[in-house]
Amino acid sequence: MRVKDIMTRDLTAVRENQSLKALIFLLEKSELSGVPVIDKRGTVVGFISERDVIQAALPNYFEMLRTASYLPDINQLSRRLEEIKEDPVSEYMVEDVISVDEDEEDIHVADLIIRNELNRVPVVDEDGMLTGIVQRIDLLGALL
Amino acid sequence: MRVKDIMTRDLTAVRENQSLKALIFLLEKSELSGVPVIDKRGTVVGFISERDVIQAALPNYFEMLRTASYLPDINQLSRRLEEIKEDPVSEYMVEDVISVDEDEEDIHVADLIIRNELNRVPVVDEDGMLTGIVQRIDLLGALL
Amino acid sequence: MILTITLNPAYDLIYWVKEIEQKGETQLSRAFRTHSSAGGKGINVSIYLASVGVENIAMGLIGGHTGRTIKRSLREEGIITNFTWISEETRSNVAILKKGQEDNPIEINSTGPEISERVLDQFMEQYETMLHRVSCVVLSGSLPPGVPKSYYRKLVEKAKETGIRTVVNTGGEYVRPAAKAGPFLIKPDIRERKEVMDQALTNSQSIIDAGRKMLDFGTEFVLLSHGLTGDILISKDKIWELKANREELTVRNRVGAGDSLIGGIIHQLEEGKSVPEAVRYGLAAGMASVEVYEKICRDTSLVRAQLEEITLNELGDSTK
Amino acid sequence: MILTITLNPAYDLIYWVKEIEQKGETQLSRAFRTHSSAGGKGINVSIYLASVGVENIAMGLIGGHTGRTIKRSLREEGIITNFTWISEETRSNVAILKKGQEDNPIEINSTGPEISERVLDQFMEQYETMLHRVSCVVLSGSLPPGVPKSYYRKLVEKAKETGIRTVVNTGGEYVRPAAKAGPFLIKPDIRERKEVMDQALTNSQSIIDAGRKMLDFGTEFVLLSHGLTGDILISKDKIWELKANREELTVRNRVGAGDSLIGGIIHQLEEGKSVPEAVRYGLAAGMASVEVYEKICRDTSLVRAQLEEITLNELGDSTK
Repeated sequence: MRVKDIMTRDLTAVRENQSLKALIFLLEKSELSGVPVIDKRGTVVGFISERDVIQAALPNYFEMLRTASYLPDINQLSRRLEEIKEDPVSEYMVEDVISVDEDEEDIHVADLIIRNELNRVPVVDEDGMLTGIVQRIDLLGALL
Repeated sequence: MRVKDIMTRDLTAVRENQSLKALIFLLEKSELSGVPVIDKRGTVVGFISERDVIQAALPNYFEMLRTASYLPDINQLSRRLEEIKEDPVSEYMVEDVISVDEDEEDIHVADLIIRNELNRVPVVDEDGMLTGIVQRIDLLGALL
Repeated sequence: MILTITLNPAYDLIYWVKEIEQKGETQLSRAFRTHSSAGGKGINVSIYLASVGVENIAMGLIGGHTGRTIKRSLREEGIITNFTWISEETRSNVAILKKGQEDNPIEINSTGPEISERVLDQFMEQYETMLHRVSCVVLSGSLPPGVPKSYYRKLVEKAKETGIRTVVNTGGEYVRPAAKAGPFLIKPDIRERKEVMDQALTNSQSIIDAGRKMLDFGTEFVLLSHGLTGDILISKDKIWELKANREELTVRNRVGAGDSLIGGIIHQLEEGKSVPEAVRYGLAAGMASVEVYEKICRDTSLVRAQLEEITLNELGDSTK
Repeated sequence: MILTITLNPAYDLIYWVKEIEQKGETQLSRAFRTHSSAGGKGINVSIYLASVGVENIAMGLIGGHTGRTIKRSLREEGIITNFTWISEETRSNVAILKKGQEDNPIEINSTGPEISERVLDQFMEQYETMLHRVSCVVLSGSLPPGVPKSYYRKLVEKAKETGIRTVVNTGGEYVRPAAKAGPFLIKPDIRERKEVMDQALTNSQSIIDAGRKMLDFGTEFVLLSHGLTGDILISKDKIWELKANREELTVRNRVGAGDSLIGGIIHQLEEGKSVPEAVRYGLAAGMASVEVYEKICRDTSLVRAQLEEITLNELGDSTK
């Protein structure tokens, strides 16, 4: 099987110039943990997830959590988020995005997803335009 | 905030004696990637996820994917799964399950989830009975 | 902790319309108000209980998009969910309330999907597990196709074995088997047919006779709320009559009134009230529910106002 | 690639009932058949197109549980989804078809949630991005509250700037602004009111006059499908009349017939057919849809059978 046989043809994405606030609204409504970031033409230019938002709000949050010595206050995180919520997503997205094309073998995506511990991989056409997404669950659905 | 303020009070779980087939039906319908395993009284005795099912079907699958030298055939996985689908989930679940109780601080769960790269952590009462689940998304929902 | 069972849930859609006009080839109407909510009688009881802060678990059979919608919306209400999944789509029921005729709604129900034995086995496993942590089980509504008519009897018996109170609210052919298991309280639903246990209900005496038949099986209380006379509550040795002043009720939506009644009773029993007092409160909760657009009245001050309109009288010894 | 726009989608629930009986305090009916599906006119066109293998993207505004259900069910149909989220719940529409009176259904629609400017800005951004990859845009149905009446004009103009064909299927007050932008094809929806562009439609001449008013703005084709006479297709220099034999149609469900018509036209245009031939096919698809219980007829052999019942005649020069 190929990517096109297992992908979800949903184009939910955020534009690079949209605010973190708009992103959070989208993640909440669509119940996704992360979405591709696209430019005006629909070309994938990045990926942004809830985790990136937390990282943005408190760059050393995960570090703090990892060191048992000090547990940060969650309110602190909420306050910082309030300050940056109008910033464009492009400032916080992961630019070096892993994507696949529709004709690739499903086993190759499985490899990518498992190797990189990804939940979702954007699918793009030859021009880099978003055409859908492969979710870890789609992959397993194909197996089970 | 405490766990009880952010948890999802959903008791979706699988009984230890149920088959992998029943588990797969449940995961598919409820759109969950994993569920707690309970005994007859509702005590949490394990956790099982899609990933464990794959591992069960092909114990060295992830290994194979990690070594670029050989990519396994997905059909092989489906065939093995067919052979073991009537086995009880207890044979393949993770027994050493990480859980929290309702009165713990949310920051402690955040720590657990992030440190262990978990998506979902069962919540149990003083008798070890399942009372709900904390999902990574609940945690972020509380922040955002 | 209360457990409610809804084996045939539905998503309820309520439309209030001014009129239904012939427009071209259709009788078209634009609703000026709509209300949608997870439904089915047990789920309605759960929603009532959650609204007054009584912790409860909703169990039953759900499937498809509508099943997911039901589960999500109960979660938002603060209800603990523990459903069993089926492969088919859960039904949606529709009520259309025409302005000025809100007391005579058009209701379109569908039967619901056929249930397999495998699903019932799965449900029973989950049910038995839940019996370890609840003090009262509410069994409400009809049974979907494929479920044996005697299924409520089995569920009541399992609960009784574990020493748990059961309250049954169902109608027609489901009443007798449930009564046979001897639940704590049974309220036959006689909205569609004024008959119970093969006994036509025409006056107080026939109601008391029907009630006695159910008590004979070990049922502790029978409530017959019917609109023929005052409502009647019957126990092994007493009979009470409850009279409500329904004349001044402004009917906005009858859907959920019977379930608010059951919810109100359980709410008060949890607070330690006697059964007759709890029933009186339940009737008030039912009446308050009729006066609001939403299915369930969440405002207890409206319930308390109705409570003053209800009198409770002991009629005498039920053994005579 | 086709793009369909549904700014006011709905989840459609269709119930077939034998009769509606007075039972106690309600007019109760148990449906003997139900059909539910994502709906709204543009979405119906998407479902039709997907059923015949025409790749298409569905855009529009969705919210809440019902919004999620719509998105999921379109995904299952193989339609590419790119919706804009709103905070409110998407509406559900109901059609009740009484046995023997399927040609005069009861339809209960609600208005749909009020749309904010912020949501429209977000939608427009997504729309402009999508224009880079489609060859035809279908704009169908009414606009929800909060959306300016002239919104279709804006959408048609944006598409035309990029050299993309537009097909508009809307009624009442939305017709004139859309026509002003000069779409490729416009089919005014006159099921509710036999009037368009302030012109009452009483006979062929009045239909042609109304059509000309739309052509004056740069519209290339106007289709008036109305049931008064034969259906009429008007271009700048020609008029065609299409006559269908509707007498022998067994009406099972009219919902979606108009959308199958639009879907059929686009399907045939994609296959390289001329506009009049495509319209003839569209009419056949619409008629086939009426004869099946499902909203959309997925069986092309039924469409081909209807096609033989439709004649296409050139009436003459439209400039006279």
